Amino acid sequence: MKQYVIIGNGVAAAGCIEGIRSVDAEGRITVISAEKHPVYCRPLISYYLENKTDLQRMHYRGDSFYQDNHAEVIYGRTVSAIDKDAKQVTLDNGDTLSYDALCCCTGSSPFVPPMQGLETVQNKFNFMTIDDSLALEQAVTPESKVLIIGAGLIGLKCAEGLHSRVKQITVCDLAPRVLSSILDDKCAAMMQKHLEQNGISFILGTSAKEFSGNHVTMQNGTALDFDVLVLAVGVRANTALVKDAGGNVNRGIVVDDACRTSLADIYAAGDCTEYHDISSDTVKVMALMPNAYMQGHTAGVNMAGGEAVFDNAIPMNSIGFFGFHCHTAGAQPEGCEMYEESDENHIKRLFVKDDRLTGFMLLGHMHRTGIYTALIRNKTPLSSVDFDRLRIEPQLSALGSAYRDKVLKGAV
Amino acid sequence: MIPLEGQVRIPSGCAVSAMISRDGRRMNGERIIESMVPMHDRSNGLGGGFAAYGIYPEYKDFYALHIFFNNRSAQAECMALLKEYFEIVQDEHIKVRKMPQITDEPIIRRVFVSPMQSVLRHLQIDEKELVVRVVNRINAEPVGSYVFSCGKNMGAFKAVGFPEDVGRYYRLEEYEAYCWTAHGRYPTNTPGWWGGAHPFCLLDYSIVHNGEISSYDANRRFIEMYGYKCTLQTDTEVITYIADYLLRRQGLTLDEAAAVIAAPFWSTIEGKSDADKEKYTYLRTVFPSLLVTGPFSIILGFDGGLMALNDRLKLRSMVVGEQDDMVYIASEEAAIRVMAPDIQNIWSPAGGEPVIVRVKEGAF
Amino acid sequence: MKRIYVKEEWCLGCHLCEYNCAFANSGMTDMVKALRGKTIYPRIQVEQDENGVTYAVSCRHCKDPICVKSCIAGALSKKDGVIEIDHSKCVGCLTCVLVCPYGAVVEDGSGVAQKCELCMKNTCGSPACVKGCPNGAIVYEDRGDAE
Amino acid sequence: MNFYPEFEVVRNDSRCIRCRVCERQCANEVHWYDEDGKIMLSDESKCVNCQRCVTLCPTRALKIVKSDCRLRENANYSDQTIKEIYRQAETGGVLLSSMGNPNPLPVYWDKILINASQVTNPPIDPLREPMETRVFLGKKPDHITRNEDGSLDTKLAPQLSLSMPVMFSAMSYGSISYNAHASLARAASALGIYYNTGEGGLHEDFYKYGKNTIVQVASGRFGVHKDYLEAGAAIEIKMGQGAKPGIGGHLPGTKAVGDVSKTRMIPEGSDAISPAPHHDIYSIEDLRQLVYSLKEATEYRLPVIVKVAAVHNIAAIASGIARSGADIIAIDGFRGGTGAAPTRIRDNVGIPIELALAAVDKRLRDEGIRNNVSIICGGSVRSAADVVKAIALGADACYIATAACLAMGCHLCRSCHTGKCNWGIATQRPDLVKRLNPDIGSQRLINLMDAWRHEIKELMGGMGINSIEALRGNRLMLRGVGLTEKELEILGISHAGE
Repeated sequence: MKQYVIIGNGVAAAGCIEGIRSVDAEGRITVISAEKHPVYCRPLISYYLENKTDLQRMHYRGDSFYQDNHAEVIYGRTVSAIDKDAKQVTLDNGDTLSYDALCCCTGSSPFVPPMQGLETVQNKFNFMTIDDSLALEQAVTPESKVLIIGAGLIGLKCAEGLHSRVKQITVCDLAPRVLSSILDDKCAAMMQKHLEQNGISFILGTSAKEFSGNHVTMQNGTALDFDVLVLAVGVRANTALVKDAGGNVNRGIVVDDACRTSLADIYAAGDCTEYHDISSDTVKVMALMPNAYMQGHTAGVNMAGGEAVFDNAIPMNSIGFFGFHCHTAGAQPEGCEMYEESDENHIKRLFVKDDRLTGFMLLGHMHRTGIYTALIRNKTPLSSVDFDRLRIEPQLSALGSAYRDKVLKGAV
Repeated sequence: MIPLEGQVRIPSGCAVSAMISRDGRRMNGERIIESMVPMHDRSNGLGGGFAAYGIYPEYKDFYALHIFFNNRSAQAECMALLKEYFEIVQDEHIKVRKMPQITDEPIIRRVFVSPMQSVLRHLQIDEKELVVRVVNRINAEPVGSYVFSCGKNMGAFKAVGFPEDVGRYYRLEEYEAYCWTAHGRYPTNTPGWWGGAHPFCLLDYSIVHNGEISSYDANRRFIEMYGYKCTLQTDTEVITYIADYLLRRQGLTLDEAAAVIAAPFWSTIEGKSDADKEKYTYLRTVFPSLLVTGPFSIILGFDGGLMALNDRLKLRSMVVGEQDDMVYIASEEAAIRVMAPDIQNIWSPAGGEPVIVRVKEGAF
Repeated sequence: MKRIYVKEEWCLGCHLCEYNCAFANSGMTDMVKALRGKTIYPRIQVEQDENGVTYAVSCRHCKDPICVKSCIAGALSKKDGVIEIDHSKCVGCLTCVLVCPYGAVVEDGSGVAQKCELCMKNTCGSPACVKGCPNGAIVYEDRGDAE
Repeated sequence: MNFYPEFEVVRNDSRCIRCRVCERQCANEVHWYDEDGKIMLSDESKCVNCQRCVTLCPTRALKIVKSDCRLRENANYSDQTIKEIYRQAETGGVLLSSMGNPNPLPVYWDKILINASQVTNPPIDPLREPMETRVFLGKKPDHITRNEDGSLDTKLAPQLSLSMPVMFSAMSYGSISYNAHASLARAASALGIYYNTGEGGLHEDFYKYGKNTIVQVASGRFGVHKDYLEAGAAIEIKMGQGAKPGIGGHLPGTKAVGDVSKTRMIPEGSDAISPAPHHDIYSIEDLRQLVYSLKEATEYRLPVIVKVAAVHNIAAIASGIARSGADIIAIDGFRGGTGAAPTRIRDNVGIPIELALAAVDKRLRDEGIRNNVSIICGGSVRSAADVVKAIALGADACYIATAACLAMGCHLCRSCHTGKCNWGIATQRPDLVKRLNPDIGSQRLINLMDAWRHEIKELMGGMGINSIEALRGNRLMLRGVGLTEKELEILGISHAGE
């Protein structure tokens, strides 16, 4: 009976369990979970604050998930080392576990740059885990003034989550625009405007110069009082275990299409990894939930002796605030052409290069965008489809009758 | 006014009975009369009759015409007509026994005739056809003559009354036949006319029938295309014509004729051998209008044998008994047990399955 | 298992499937009450190609459903060949809309995602689009090609 | 001259959900959606009352009613008569109509009642006993012959074998759509009966249904060639049609498009005009020549049907045909349908099929030649009861076309000649043709025939008849009600109570 060990208990780990079980019904699976919660998806923590979900519903899988999959979870433990030669891991309590196949789903950790006086702030929080969210929930009151450092996905979702619970929210970021990693200036401006209309204040293009208790002074001189500080500057992949074991690591753990690390029988999946983005043909840490699952599943299948690859990863994000959504995917490579359509409530930007759709940004109108996403993912030559119609509206009808015959008259 | 027989179609329920010696032994009419007694309630006194085969050995080469005349003038007219076509060999009263149960008797004559060769040559027909034509003509014309039997070496005896009375009336114990059939009638609507009683005969074919056929008008309108006139509007009459048409005119075998009259279902034909499938399909294709539907059990008497046939759903009772050289057929087993008290072998033929009994070759 | 197949050669573009879908999933017993004066959010969409050919598109219940793999809330799952959505878990992130290659997952008008569940969760019993199609352009049958 | 529209569109706005199905489905463009008022509007002058919108409206918000705007009452000059005069005064043209004669002339089927068994004879339960409806059409021999070994020589003139005595009557590809033909062909095939090409040739896609196809040869000879003749199970020479006796046919060039023109072997867009007579048949002996020409061409493998309209001396005509070598006579009564006919002819020429059938059957029997031919009766056979009555009067089988069209969705709006059939039947417009899915069309035809077969069996069983051949010509099973002595005499039936 094979021994599988999965370090971490996030979505990648869940994918890994399901991947293993799709091939091997027998092998023993052990999951080492630092958090004392069954698997949940990190992005839900803001919805928790927003009351769109609760601790029970946040569970990524049903209550009997581990039981059904015959997986043992060791809660509240971390792995302190991997011995790749002995093929065993050592837990923080000194216990060891042998493995035939190991998967690192260690995720990422908040990255907090050094800021002067930060230690003087009492109410400061990260926003990564349920526990962070629960702590934040306790800390805020309807009179709270919240300062969020970071106008990225995490920071803004946190802002949305806290919005109805507090008096005032200010988000600051060094970048000159919100969601700078996924939106360009024009799109970011529309999103920022929408956020502002919902009562979120922004201080952009500058960073905190100095904290002093509940007071901050920005580099540009702006000064602000707050009650609660949320640090959402960024994350870093948790690569140490693999790196220490001698594995190949850059910004993330380097994995191939089969989610193998450079070490024998050691796989990695999820936010801790860096992998190939086919839309930009670069390797990067994408830290995206769908990809994490797919990587985990791929790793699981391969660990169990099956064959699977995840070779069409692209960055993509679906995010919305106060009912206003944006979908982005892929990249805007240099020299790409942009097709744009916009009015005051929506923007559509499609990026085309070398007869391929490489990326898009959509704000406001989110109807059937998966059809665009598939074009990127499948690298569909645009000359083979009716892109003129497709640009106007995502529709199967522009993809040719042979394609829709396959899709609609058969099983896909 | 109640319409006369022939003016209206008269459905009726009935009793039938028959006995035949395969060895050709001749038997008097006692037992066949007795066989009708236990089936008394199947008749209502409005018709009974018998057919007997082999009763005129000394006149076997002549057509024995049994004729009812309403009166002397009808008789004279009819005899004059007959003389145009036939040589009259013998013209006599049929002897009867006067009895209170049988009343309103017509003049009943037996005339043995021989077709005139010159007539046959002139009309370019055979003698049987001549007999049929003349008989049809006499019977179709309402002049008061009715030929109720016209075969060779056979004869029908019928009257209004219960069959057992009719048998005694005609003194059938004095006739000796190798084959007897009998009929008791339960018409639902008739003034009681002697000619309407069964058997119905044409040439040596005689039919006794129990049932009411639903295909009547389809059969009638078809058969009338071929020179037959269904003057009586009875099932028995049309069945007799069908038998004559199929057996004599078309030359079908008894089995083939049975497969027309009580055709096997298509579903049954499907299951048969290729040769049979072809044969039965052919017969049903060629003679669809002669399929007889509705309940019937018939006994067709002919020269040298008889055939009993039920409708293909067997909607009427009919049982057959066999003992030594004898075969008995009747609507009810009780009738057979009267004729053959210690009989063992009695069965009920399936619907549409003909029971054909032939007398040994040369024995009659 | 039974699946929905689309026969575009018989689609009349009447859009009744969309209305029947919206009604079937409205939870109401009267179509007028359910749909009159309202914008409908059907789980099936009639498309028309450049030649005027129309056809309806709804969830294909894929063998390898990327929506299920992408759902951040674990609200989407595949059970007995049917991809279901647990509306109580859905937080309305619309990642499923972003990933469905057929555009078959859509927003329901209230912010959460919805998709065809073959009318297994409503009182219709079998897909309303199929039952209501006047020309047999949408069929629900077992062709043995589904998982 | 403008008239108030004949029909009114009544829209119950409190039920209308603005789904616009009515708008999308009306080829006559009666309905449209007004974006400003967010309301459905309609132009009733275009409405032909085909009921497409009514049928498809999911909330039953629509109905079409006859307008009550009438000209001043006049028992002599009806509204219809007056409006026709206006139209002719305006256009100088012959009035055209479609489908069968709608006028209130006597329907004899409805004055004939069927018998049932009681007491003296048992009714037969078709659920328990076999009940046969198979029919063979074709010449029956007068005498059987035997092989040398004494077995029956079973060779017969060619016969059509029908699982039930109903067939789909001639409707040409052109007058009706490809999908209508596909529906008829597939249904006939599944049912073990026949459909009829009409005078439009046989589309190459339908050669595979040849075993169940009757190919028609009409005066225009459109689509007739050797392969066509050999493709079918029987050949029908069309001498006349009940809806328009004495005149030919006319397929407007607008319908002679694409495969229609190819199948008819005429140039695209050209009018297909069939002459009134066959120009090689000016007498009965000419008919005999054509019958035998066709038999020669097909090596005597196929029965030849001669179809005639029921006209005054139909019995004598039928007698002539029965002696012409034809295997089957099809008689088409004056209520038969058509894709287009001059109104005056449709409504005034010909005689009722019931009388024609009875007269023909009687005449052929009187002449002793009923076995020479089978008789098919057509021209408004509307139900299983009509079929049973027709068979009992003497028909071997019935032709149905209007009923078949109804099964396929026709709502008898009688606008076939416009080519804009909203039900996809009498049209060649691809978007409309598409509305008849042959999967559905053929199934509905099959259902209809299955239903009729069940009803025929029930009626037969009631009469104590368990095979259709025992019903044929069995007029004793019929009684008339409210008919004159003369009518009864012609029908050869007694009055009820007799």
